[in-house]
Amino acid sequence: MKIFKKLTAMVMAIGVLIGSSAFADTVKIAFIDPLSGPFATTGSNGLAEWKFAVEKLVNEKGGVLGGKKMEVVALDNKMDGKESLIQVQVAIDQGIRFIAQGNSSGIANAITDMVKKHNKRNPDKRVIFINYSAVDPALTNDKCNFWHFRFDANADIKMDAITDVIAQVPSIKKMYLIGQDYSFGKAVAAAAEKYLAEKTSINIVGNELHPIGKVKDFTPYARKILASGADAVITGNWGADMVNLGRSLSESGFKGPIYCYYCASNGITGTFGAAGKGMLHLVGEGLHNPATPELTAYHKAFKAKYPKWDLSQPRIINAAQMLAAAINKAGTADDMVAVASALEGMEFDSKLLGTKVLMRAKDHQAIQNVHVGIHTDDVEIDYDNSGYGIKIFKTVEMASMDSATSCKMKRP
Amino acid sequence: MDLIIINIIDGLIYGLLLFMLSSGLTLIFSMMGVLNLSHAAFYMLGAYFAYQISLVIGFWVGLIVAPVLVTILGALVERYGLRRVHQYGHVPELIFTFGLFFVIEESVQYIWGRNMVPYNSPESLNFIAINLAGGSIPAYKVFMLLVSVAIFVALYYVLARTRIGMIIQAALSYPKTVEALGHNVPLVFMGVFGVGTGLAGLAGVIAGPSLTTFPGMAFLLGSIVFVCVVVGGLGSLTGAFLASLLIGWLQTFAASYNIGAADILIAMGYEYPKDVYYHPWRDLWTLTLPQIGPILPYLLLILVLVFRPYGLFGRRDS
Amino acid sequence: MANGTNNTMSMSSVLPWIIAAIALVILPFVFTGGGSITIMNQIGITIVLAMSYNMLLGQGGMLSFGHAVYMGLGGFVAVHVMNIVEYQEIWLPLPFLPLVGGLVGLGFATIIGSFSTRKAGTVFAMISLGIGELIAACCIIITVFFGGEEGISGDRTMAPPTFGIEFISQKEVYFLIAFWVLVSTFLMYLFTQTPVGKMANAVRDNPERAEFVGYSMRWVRFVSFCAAGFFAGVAGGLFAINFEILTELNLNLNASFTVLLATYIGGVGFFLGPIVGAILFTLLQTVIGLKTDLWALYTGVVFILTVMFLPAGITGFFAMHLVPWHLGRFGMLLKPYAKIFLPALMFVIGAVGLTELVNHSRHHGDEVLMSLFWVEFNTKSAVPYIVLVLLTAVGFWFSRLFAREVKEAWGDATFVEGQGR
Amino acid sequence: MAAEALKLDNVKKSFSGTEIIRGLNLSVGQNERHAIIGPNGAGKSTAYNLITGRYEVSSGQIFLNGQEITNLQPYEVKRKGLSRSFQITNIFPKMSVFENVRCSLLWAMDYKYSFWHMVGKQPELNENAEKIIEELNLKERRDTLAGVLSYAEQRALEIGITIAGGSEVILLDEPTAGMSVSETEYIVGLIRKVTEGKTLVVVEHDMGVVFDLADKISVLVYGEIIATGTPIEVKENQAVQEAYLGAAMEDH
Repeated sequence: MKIFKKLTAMVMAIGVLIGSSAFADTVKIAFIDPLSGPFATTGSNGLAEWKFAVEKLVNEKGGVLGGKKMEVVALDNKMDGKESLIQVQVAIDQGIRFIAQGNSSGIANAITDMVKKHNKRNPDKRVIFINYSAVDPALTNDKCNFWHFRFDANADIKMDAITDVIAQVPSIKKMYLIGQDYSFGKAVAAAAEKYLAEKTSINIVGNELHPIGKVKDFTPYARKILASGADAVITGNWGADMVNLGRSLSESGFKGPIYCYYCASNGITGTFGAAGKGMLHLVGEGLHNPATPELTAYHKAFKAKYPKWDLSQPRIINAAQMLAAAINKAGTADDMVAVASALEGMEFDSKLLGTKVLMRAKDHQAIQNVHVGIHTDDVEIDYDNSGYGIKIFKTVEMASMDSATSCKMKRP
Repeated sequence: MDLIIINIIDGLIYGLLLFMLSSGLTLIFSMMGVLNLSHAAFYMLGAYFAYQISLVIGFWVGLIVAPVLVTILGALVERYGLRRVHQYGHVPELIFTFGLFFVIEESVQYIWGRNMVPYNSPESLNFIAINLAGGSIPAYKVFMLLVSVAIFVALYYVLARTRIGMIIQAALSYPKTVEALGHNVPLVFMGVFGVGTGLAGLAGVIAGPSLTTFPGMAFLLGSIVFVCVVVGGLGSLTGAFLASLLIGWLQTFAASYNIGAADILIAMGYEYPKDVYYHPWRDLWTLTLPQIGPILPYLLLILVLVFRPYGLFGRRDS
Repeated sequence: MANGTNNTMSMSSVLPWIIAAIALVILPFVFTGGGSITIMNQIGITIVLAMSYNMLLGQGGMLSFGHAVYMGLGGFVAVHVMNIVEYQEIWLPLPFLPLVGGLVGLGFATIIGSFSTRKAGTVFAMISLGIGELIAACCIIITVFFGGEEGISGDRTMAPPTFGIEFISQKEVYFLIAFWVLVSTFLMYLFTQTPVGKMANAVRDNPERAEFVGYSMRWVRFVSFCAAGFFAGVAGGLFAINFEILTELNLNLNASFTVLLATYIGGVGFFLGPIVGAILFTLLQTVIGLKTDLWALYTGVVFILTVMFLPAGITGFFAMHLVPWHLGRFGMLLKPYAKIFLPALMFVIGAVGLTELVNHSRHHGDEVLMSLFWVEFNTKSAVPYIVLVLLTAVGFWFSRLFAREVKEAWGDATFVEGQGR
Repeated sequence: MAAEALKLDNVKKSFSGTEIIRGLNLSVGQNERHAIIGPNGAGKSTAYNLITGRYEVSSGQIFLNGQEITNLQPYEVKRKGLSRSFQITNIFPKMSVFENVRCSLLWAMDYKYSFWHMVGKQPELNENAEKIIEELNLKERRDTLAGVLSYAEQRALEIGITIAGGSEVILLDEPTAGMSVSETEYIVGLIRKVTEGKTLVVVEHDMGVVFDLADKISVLVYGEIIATGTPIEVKENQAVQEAYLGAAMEDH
């Protein structure tokens, strides 16, 4: 049974490795996102943004609870649900009480579910889940819980903003909806159908889902979209699916706008370059160009430290500051009920992003200004160091402030 | 009607691209009896090499140099890797090529990063070549078509008209005899593996700008290429050619027509459920052809293997 | 494995199992450190899966690219059953859930094996690939059962308590998993000792001859395939209990590839191989993964090197040394081994260090300081590059030099008069 | 008297249009020791492959103890009581000698596809296996991997695997090919010992072995039997001498 001896040595080694960092007296946030594998750039970019925000906006301003520093502990989930849950458990075992995650709604679903069960089973070791990017509406509707807080605008809110903008473009008469076949793609399609019908008389000439990450050649889809006579396209695609769709459309002669959720940064802006000019319309919170002077300075400092990365997920700026404020208000970083209660309903004035942020109490969804911007080279702050970036076209203030939610929040 | 013509052309371009990959794979399999699972990784390498060269020198140089580099790399892999594993048997060979896929994929990410890279078609081909009602075909796609056809013709010429082609053809049916006739089989193996992977590299060079150059491109195309060669019949070039075209069209047409299961079910006399999102058969009711398009080849693969284990045109046992 | 003809269960054949059981009980009290139980649970599940995979690849010679499918399907049904139990429609204590997973795995393996085991080799591998892709795609399409990419989740604590245990803490789950790991391992061991288990080896070695001694290779493969499916399903059930959620990621091609990697590195064909592989691989993933984002690259390189130089895996490497050990010539190897150890270590440290350093300055160029092997230095200076290049070169040079000696010593240590050709 | 142990009735086999076996008629009586001789390429191994189900016959019928076995699968033929060896050694190289023999016994001892018996705990099975290994004179090699045995030992094991199943009809394919004189003697002795009381068909080039072992000889030339008879009859047969024997006799 040599094996077990070996195992003993190995596991002991891990214990040491993991344990070593657990003693310093800081308030830790476990950052659980892909740091290796195909999605690592998104994760690494987010990590840089978190580290910088915590350093600049919390620690350099005196930390929390009268001088304690906040610290971001990076854990690699390899974009895998199982690995995410392992890492959450590892974080909890290390005594970390704040879990930050954003990439993939599927993983966010798994984590929120686990956090809910964990908090119920271990009332003395409760944790809070800071969702900074996963936008599946269900997370703040049917699947909402007291421990989950979303700082990004969800898919419905973003669609609300997109359709507000579209309603003011009279040339769009026919719309084509295309998305990846999974919960987020379906949520985008359902929201588009609903809001377009409510706000406009636009005719939806196509509404389809394609398998996620499996389509090699988008040309047939582009042909179909062209043949349908659509004036514009709405898509929730991301990654290579986004680039290939956009590219096939422009190659096939499509001239209209593409309204998209994830068509910037992470190489996408750089790959589109001139081809995307005027075509890509990105929806998002915290878009820059024009930026507030504070943000320009912040961005400059960020780029000095992380020249490779972009400020592509500005809500992290809000999340870090609001969490610090909640801890200060609760006066503790151990009693998660107090911290969550402080965060619930918090109103925050984000000077950097020039918006108010309201953490809605009924569903823990952040309400903030949402913009629609256009891909262009006429920008101050670019993405992918490509000279291209997103310039704000229209802003919807406090988007979906009064929207309904099916969330029935159970408070401890 | 116009859409059908345009779809036929699109499918042909895609199918020929697949053939460029599957022909190399078939050559390697016929000669060495091993299915090179890392084939698509060489395709990706071709795209990345060409991207790197296009940054420094230009697209056209990359078009020539990148496949040569891939060929050399492939030959080296055969010489120093595969040949060594050959002695352990068939399954370890398969596993070796499988592991190679991983290493190449990870190395590419190590060298070029994990994002997609802006490898674009040359300026001189950035115009619309053909305008058919409702859609246009860019010059680059026409160029892709021409290169594929040229490769196909060249391959056909080499196999049917030259001495080396004769040897390869003979080795297809009688590998032992060819060896007995005194041909340097290890050298032929190295050459065939190099050329086979080089063909994949060339496919990568011309597909990179059109299908996006990113670390997942090998995985995305990899298993489809296996489908082509297996459905066509392992070791059969004709089979690989026809299967590549078949799958090219299958995928193109499946993505082009939004035939839904609902249409069929209604035609069969069932009533569309009122609140479909809560219906127990909601997945069936909302199923459409483009949704399952990309998995149709795998269905085809299984059916073919179950009913004709040697593929449509295959003869020799694997 | 020893080919025991002893007709009674002797002490020597029971002893390892007793030791294993005791070790499993003690382990969680030895490693109380952060996350170690979580990782041990994961290792346990991987062990069952890898061992079931070895029934195919190692014992039956079937290369499958879709083995995770059976684990995944078993797990999905287990979660559904967990939910049914929660609403009290059936009474089923949690410890029996892996059995449910196993039966589901068995069921699907029976259906798919009925046509996929007709041929071995490439055809079998390709069918398994196709099935893997198809089922993974169905996962996304059939949301009623699979729940789309979010998967489906359950709550293990809602099952009727077993002896008053509600499986709330990780430790309780650990013992449940440990129990099943022991039982499955034992059963899989027994399987290798049955007529069909022995014939699986024969079919792997020489399928044609197996037919001429009266066995249909297809049926032998089919039975092994079903058994492997059953234990994969058990692993799925354990997964459902531990993580309480199943998603498409559990049964897609990547999940299947992972099993192949783990099993092969550990050593196919050896009963203990997959256990070693599962432990090493999980640790590589979780521990090395904490230290570097290049863990997958290292895994790939280790895998390729294993295939090329240690076709019998790491277990095989150790098993190889039994020959000189039995010949009493083990001592002959010690000196050359000791000699090559240092240069080899230098080479590995140098090569890994260089890889990390280049990676760091290319992709994390923003942070000037980096630490490597517990040494912190400035990446902008030339010193670390020079040191690492020297380490690599010197290590490589001397390793090559001493490799010859090792080879010779190995030849001497294993030489047997008049043996074979 | 029971039906012939083995009977081939006008069996034909063509490969892509070329007829290799052109109407083969053969009948082997119970407990007979029958040798098939013929020049290389006469179709001897092909005939074996047809009988044991490795190839499908193009036409004709094959009977084992009066039961038709035409085109059955190899394992079905084996289960009906016919067992064969191979010209090119065909053993289980990565298993020990003992396992090789024990695996060959399993079906005959009715274990079938059992996954509920422990082979280690079947006294009769293991005793039988040990007995055969002893007969094969491989006792010292019992736990050696079959792949590393010497050539003669592998040939002995080959015969061991063939007879282990307890089949009544044994087909041996050039059991002494490539052996030295002393090894040949050993193997012939072994064959004699282990096939005692069984029907034996043997393909062999070594005429010494043939005349030593066989009660009856058939001569196969170009896919046809040109003569069958006792060794003396065959030796004296004019056609045989012309076609084959003369040349072969000079060789040896």
